[in-house]
Amino acid sequence: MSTSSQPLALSAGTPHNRSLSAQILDVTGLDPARCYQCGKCSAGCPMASEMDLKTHEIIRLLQLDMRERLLASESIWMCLTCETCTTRCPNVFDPAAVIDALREIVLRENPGLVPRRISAFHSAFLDQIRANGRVFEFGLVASYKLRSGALFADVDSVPGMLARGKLALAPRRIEAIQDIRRIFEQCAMERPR
Amino acid sequence: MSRIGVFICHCGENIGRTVDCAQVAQAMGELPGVVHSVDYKYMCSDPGQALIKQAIKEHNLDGVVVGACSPHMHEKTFRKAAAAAGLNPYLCEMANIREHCSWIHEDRAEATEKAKGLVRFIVEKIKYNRPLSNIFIPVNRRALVIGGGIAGIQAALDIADGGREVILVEKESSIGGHMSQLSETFPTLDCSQCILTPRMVEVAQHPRIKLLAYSEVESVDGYIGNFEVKIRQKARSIDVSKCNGCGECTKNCPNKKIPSEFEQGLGFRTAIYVPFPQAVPNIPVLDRDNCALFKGRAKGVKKQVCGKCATVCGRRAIDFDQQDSFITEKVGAIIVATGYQLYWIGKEQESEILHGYGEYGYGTIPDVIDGLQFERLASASGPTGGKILRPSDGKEPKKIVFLQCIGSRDRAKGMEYCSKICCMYVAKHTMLYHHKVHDGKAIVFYMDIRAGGKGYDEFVRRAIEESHALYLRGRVSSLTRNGDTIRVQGVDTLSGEPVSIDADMVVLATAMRPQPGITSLAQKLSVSYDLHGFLNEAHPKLRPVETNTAGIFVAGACQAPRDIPDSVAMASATASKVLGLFSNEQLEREPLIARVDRQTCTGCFHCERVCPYGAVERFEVKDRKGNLIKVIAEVNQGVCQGCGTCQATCPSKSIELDGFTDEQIFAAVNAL
Amino acid sequence: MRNGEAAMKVGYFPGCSLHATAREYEESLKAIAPALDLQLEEIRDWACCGATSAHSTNHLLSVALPARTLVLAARQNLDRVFAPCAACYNRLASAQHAIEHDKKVASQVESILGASFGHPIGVLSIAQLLSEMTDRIRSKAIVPLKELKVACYYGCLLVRPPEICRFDDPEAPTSLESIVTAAGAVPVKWDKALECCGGGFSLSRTASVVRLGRSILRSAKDSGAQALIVACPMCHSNLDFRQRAINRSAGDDRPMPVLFISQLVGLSMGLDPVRLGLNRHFVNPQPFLSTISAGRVEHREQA
Amino acid sequence: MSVPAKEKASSFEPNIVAFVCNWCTYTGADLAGTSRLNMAPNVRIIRLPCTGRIDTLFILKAFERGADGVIVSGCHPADCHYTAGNYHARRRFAVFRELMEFMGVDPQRITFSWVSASEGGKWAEVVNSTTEKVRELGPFVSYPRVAHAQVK
Ligand SMILES: Cc1cc2nc3c(=O)[nH]c(=O)nc-3n(C[C@H](O)[C@H](O)[C@H](O)COP(=O)(O)OP(=O)(O)OC[C@H]3O[C@@H](n4cnc5c(N)ncnc54)[C@H](O)[C@@H]3O)c2cc1C
Ligand SMILES: Cc1cc2nc3c(=O)[nH]c(=O)nc-3n(C[C@H](O)[C@H](O)[C@H](O)COP(=O)(O)OP(=O)(O)OC[C@H]3O[C@@H](n4cnc5c(N)ncnc54)[C@H](O)[C@@H]3O)c2cc1C
Ligand code: SF4
Ligand code: SF4
Ligand code: SF4
Ligand code: SF4
Ligand code: SF4
Ligand code: SF4
Ligand code: SF4
Ligand code: SF4
Repeated sequence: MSTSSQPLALSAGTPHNRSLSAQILDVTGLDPARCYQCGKCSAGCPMASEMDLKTHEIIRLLQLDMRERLLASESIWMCLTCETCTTRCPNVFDPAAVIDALREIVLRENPGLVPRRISAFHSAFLDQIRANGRVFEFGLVASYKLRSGALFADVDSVPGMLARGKLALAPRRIEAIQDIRRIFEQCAMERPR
Repeated sequence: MSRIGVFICHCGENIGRTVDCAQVAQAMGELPGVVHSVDYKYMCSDPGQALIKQAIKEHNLDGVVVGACSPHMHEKTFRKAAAAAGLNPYLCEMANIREHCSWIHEDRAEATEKAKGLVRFIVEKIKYNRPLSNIFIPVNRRALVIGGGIAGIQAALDIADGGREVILVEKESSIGGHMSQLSETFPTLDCSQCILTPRMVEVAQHPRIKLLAYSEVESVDGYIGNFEVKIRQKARSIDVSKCNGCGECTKNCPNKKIPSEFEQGLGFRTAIYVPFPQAVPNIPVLDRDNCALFKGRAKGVKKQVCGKCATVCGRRAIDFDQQDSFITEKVGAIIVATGYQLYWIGKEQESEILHGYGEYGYGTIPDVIDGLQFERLASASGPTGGKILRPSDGKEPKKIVFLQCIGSRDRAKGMEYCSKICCMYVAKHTMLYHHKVHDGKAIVFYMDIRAGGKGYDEFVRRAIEESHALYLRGRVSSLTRNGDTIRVQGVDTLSGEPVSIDADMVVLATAMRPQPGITSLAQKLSVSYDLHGFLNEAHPKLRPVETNTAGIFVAGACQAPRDIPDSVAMASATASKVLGLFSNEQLEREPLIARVDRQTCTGCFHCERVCPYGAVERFEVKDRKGNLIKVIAEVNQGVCQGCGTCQATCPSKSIELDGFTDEQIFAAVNAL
Repeated sequence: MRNGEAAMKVGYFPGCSLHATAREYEESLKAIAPALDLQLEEIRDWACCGATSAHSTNHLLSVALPARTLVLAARQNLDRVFAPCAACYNRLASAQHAIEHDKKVASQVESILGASFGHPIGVLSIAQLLSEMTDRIRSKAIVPLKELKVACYYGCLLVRPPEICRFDDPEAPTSLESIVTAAGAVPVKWDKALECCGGGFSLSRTASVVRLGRSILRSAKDSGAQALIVACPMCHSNLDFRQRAINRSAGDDRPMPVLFISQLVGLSMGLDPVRLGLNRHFVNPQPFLSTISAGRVEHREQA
Repeated sequence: MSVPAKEKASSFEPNIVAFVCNWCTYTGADLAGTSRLNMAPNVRIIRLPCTGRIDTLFILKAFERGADGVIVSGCHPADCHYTAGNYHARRRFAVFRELMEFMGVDPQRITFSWVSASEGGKWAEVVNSTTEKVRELGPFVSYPRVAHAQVK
C-alpha cells in the first residue's frame, strides 16, 4: 500500500501528545496504540474490498502518525458506520468512531480532501435538515445531483417513486426550525476538544 | 519340567462375547506342561486372583499364564498375586486376548482360534522364564550441581533444604550467573539483585552446601547413585582460607583499565578483582593474563614487577604460585545448570554455521549494544549508576531502536530457533527507558511478539500502550553510521511503509546460546545435546528435566532458552527428582536387563557400540595370579534399561536380555 | 415482560423516510398498532436524527440533533421512544448513550439546546418493541401463513453495537425470528442477516450498494426463503428499490419480495395488503401474497 | 529370486506374525482394541521391549514355522523409548532385506512400519493391508529352502 517515495522518517522523540493519535485519543477517548493489528475489523468490513486503506491499515497509519496519507485517503469516507468492526474488535477498540473522528478532522482542516460525491451528499443532506428540520428527499436528490455532478444517475427512478407515492414534491418544515438553526450554528462553532 | 497354570478371563462379556473362553481353556489344558487350565468371569477381581493363588498352591505351579486384557493393564496385578502365593512374579505372564482379539474381531470361531494361538505363544515362552529378583543399587545420597546461576542456586538450596548434601560447582569466581547482571526483571519489574542476593548468601551459609567457585568438572565416572566426579579448582592465586574479603588488594592494584566482564565491557576492573560487590564468595580472583606481575614473568623479566596486592594484604592470602588443584567427590545425582551466553554479531564466530552480521557493521558501530549491556546501563549499580547513556559519548539517547530476533530465527547467519525471552526483555527495556528518559522514543522492530506466559502479553501491551513504545513489524536491513547517529533502515510490513530512522542508540536482542564448553561437559556426562549444544531432555513433555542418562538432570537455560521463572521451576523439579531418588538408600529396579555370558563373550564390543545408554562396560578377566586373560563385556545393572539391542547385535549370542531371551522368543515363534 | 398486559403507550419517532420513501412502513405500523393495543404517540415537532451525514462530519451535531428529540419526548412525559428506522434508532440510542456516559458532551449539548435532560429515555427498535408483544401477535395471527419461509434481515444497526443496543445477541440475534414465528411464518437459517446493505451510500456509491445487495439476496434465495423481512427503510430501499439493478448485475432473475416486519405481522392478522402498503413495493409481492391467499394488490412494474 | 508359484486358493488365510515393540506399537494395538477397530484376524503379535531387540533370525524362524508374512513395527524414528534402539533396528533391516531375498523370501512378505501408541487406526491399516498383500502372494511355499539355511 506504499505510495510515498520517501521512507517514513520517524521524527526524533515526537512527543506522543502532538501526534494525530493524540488528537484521536482526545476526541474519542480511544488510544490507537491499543490496536494490535489483528485485522479482524477489515475482515468483516463490507467496504474493505473497495478501500485502498483497509480499516486496520487506517489504524496502523495512525499509529505511525502518517497524517498526510491518512487524511487524504478516500477510505475514511467509504466507511458505512455499520459498526461491524467495532462490534468484533478483540481490543474493545472502536474503529468506526475513530473513522468518524478522522472525517471530522479532515472537514475542519482540509475540506478539499473530501471526495466530491461524498461531500456533496453530506452537504445536501445537512442542508435539508438545516432548511426544514427534516429531510425532504426530492430536494435532497436534486441538491445532491447538482453538487456532485451526477446529474443523470438514477433519474429513471423518479417516476417509479412518484407513482408509489414515495416522493413528496414539497418540503414540510418543522415548527421550531429556529432550534435547528441554532444547533447547527453552535455545533459548527464548538471546536472539538 | 513345567507345571503351568492357564487362566482364561471372560472380562464379563468383553472377551466372552467373541471368544469361547471355555474352549480356549480346554485347548490350553491339553498342551504339554500345562497342569491346570480354567476360565473365569473376572480374573482381576478378588475371587479371580484368589483362584490363581489357590491353584499355585494346590497344583504347585511353576508358571502362570493369564489370558485376559493387555499386560499394560494388569500384568502388575497378577504378578503381585503370584508373588503372594509364593511364586516368583517373573514366572507369571499375560496373553492379550481382549485388545488384540475379542475387541477387534467379530467372528467367534476365528477369534477363538486366534485366542488359542496367542495364549499358546505365552505358554511356550513361559517354559523358559527364569525366576528373577529385583535389582538393588546403592545410592550415594549427595548431589552435584554444575553451574551457579539462578537455576543452580535454586536446585542446590532445594536439595540442601530437603536434607541432603550438595556440591555446587561454578566456573566463575562468584555464583549468580546472568541474573546478577540484570537490572529489573519481567514480568513484575522487581530488582534482580534484591531478590537474588539473599539466595546467594543462603548458598554460602548453608551447612549442607559445599560451594566450589572458580572450579570446573574435570571428569565423571559411574552411574546413577554412584557417580565419581573429579573437580578442578582453578588457581585463584589467593588462599581462600586466609582471605577475609577486605578488598585492600583490589583497591591497590594499579592495573585499573581492564574491561569488566560483569559490566559487559561498559566498565572497568582491576587485575585482582571481585566481579561485583555482592559476589559470593566475596573473595577476589587474580586475572593472570592482565596482571603486571605475571606479564613480567611471561616476558622473562627477572625482577618481580608490581606485587602490590600481596604487599597490602594483611592476611598474606595472595599466592602467586598457586596451582590448579583437584578433588574427587562421590555423588548419587548430578544437575547440570550451566546456563547461556549471548550470540554476538561480530565476524569471528567459533562455529561454522554462524556468520555474524556485516549489514549491522559486525559490531563495530559505536552505540550498537546488546541486551545485557542495556541491562547494565539500566542497573542502579551499573557503570552509569542507572542512567541510560551512550557508551560512545555519554549523551542521553533520545531515540533508541531495539531490534528483536538478532541471530534467532535466522537460518542464514544465526540459529533457526526462537530465543523465547527476548520479546519480553525488549518490552522491559522500552519500559525502563520510558521511565528514565521521559522525552525519549523507543522503537522496536519485531517479527512476532512471543509473550506466552502468565501476565506476559499484558506486560508487552503495557509497554506499547502505556510506555508508548512504537512497535514496527519487520527485520531491519542495515545499520550504518550517520554522523553520531545510526541510520536504521527497515520496513513496517503492516503498513508496507519503508522506514528510515536516525537513532541515537541501537539495542540488539541477540540470541540465547548455550555456554561455551557445554559440549565437552555433556560428553563427560554422556548427556546428548542438540545441534546448537542445548542439552537434551529425556522427553520433551513427560521427562522434561531428566536426561537419557539416569541420575543426571538439567535445569535452566542450558537446556533451551529459558527465563527466570522457567529456570527456577525446572530447578525445583530437578531437586524433587533428586530428593525422590535419595529417599531410599537403594534403588530398586525391574530385573529385565541384559546379562553377559562370560564363557562365550569374545570381547568384540559390538554391544558396547549399539547400547543407547552406555551400559556396556569392559571387564578384565584375570587368572588367579592376576594375569589378564581377556577383556569381555559387562552390563552395568544401574545403567541398562533393557532395550535388548545388544542382544540382537551380539555375533556370538553372548549377551541376553532377561525376560526376552532368544530361547523365550523362539519358543513363542515355534508355537505358531 | 409486557406480554399480555393492557394497552402500551410509547413515544413514536417516525423519522424522515417513514413520511416519504418508506410510507408503507408507517402505514403498516399504524394498521397493526390497534390490534396489538399499542399506542404510538408521535413526538411533536421532531426533527431529523442527522443520520450518517451528521456523525460523519460533526460529532456534536450527531448527538445534539437526536438529543433534542429526546428532550421533547421527556417533555411529553414519555419513558420510551420507538424509532422504526434502524438508522434513526441507532442515532437516538447513541445520543442517549452519550448523554449518560460522556459528561462533557452531555453538558455541551445541554448548553446548545438550552435545555437540560430530564429522565433517561429508553430507545426502542422495532425488533425490541415487537418481541415484547409476541404473545399478542400470536393470538392475533388468524391468517395461516402456511409455513411461509422467510429470511429475517437485521442489517448492521438493529442490534449493534452491543453496548448501545443492549438488546439481543449482536452476532446471532433471534428477536426478529421470534416475531415472525409468532406470526406463523418459518424463519430460515441463512448467512447474511447482519451484513450491511450499504446504507446511506444508495445515492453516493450506488455500485457498492448493488454489490452488497447481491450477496444478501443470493444468500436469502439460496436458503429457500420466499420473502425477505426487514426492519429498516434504508435496507428496504436498497433491497427492494435497487433489487432490479442488483438482480441484473448478478444475472439472476428470481425476484425476492422484501417486506417490513410490520407488514408480515399485518398479513398474519388478515389485514388488507393495500392498507399495509404492499402496493408500494418495487418487487411485485403478488405471487407471494397468492401463496398465502392474502388478497391482491395492484402492482406497477418498474420502468 | 522370488517365490515362483502363487497358488492362490480362494480360501487361503495367511498366517502372519508381528514383532512389535512394547512401548509404541503394542500400545497402539491396544488402542485399536479399546477403539474396537475391526481388523483381519490373521496377525498374531509377539511383544518385545524394542525393535532393537528384534533379531533377523526371529523372522526367518517365523517363516520356517509356517508364517506367510511378518510385520515388524516399532516407534517412529525419533520417538524410541530407548532413544536409539529403533535406529539400530532400521540399519539392520536394510541388510536384512537383501538377506531375505537371498533366502528366497519375497521381501513383499515383510512389512516394516512405525506405529505409535496413539495410532490405533494406523495399526489396523497395517494389519489389513499386510493381510491383503500376503493373501495375494499366496501361501509361503519355499519353506524347504529356509529350512536348509541352518536356522536354529
Ligand atoms: C538481556 C537479558 C535480559 C533478561 N531479563 C530477564 C528478565 O527480566 N526476567 C527473566 O525472567 N529473565 C530474564 N532474562 C533471562 C535470564 O537471564 C535467564 O533466564 C537466567 O539467567 C537463566 O539462569 P541459569 O541459571 O539457567 O543460567 P545462567 O544465569 O547463565 O547461569 C549459569 C551459571 O553456570 C555457570 N557455568 C557455565 N558453565 C559452567 C561449567 N562448565 N561449569 C561450572 N559452571 C558453569 C555460569 O558461570 C553461570 O554462573 C534475561 C536475559 C537477557 C539476556
Ligand atoms: C486443543 C489442545 C491441544 C493441545 N495440544 C498439546 C500438545 O500438542 N502438546 C502439549 O504439550 N500440550 C498440549 N495441550 C495442552 C495440554 O492439554 C495441557 O498442557 C495439559 O493437559 C495440562 O495438564 P493438567 O494436568 O495441568 O490439566 P488437565 O489436563 O486439565 O487435568 C486436570 C484434571 O483435574 C481434574 N479436576 C479439575 N478440578 C478438580 C477438582 N476440583 N477436584 C478434583 N479433580 C479436579 C480434571 O477433571 C482433570 O482430570 C493442548 C491443549 C489443547 C486445548
Ligand atoms: S479489530 Fe481491533 S485490534 Fe484488530 S486490527 Fe481492527 S482495530 Fe485493531
Ligand atoms: S463501520 Fe465502517 S470500517 Fe467498520 S466495518 Fe463498517 S464500514 Fe467497515
Ligand atoms: S483381567 Fe483384564 S480382561 Fe480380565 S476382567 Fe480384569 S480387566 Fe477384564
Ligand atoms: S587484601 Fe588479602 S584478605 Fe583482603 S581481599 Fe585481598 S586477598 Fe583477601
Ligand atoms: S600483582 Fe600488581 S597488577 Fe598484579 S594483581 Fe597484584 S596489584 Fe594487580
Ligand atoms: S523471543 Fe521474540 S525476539 Fe526473541 S527470538 Fe523469539 S520472537 Fe525473536
Ligand atoms: S557383542 Fe557379544 S561377544 Fe561382543 S562383547 Fe558384547 S557380549 Fe561379548
Ligand atoms: S539391553 Fe539395551 S540398555 Fe541394556 S545393555 Fe543391552 S543395549 Fe544397553
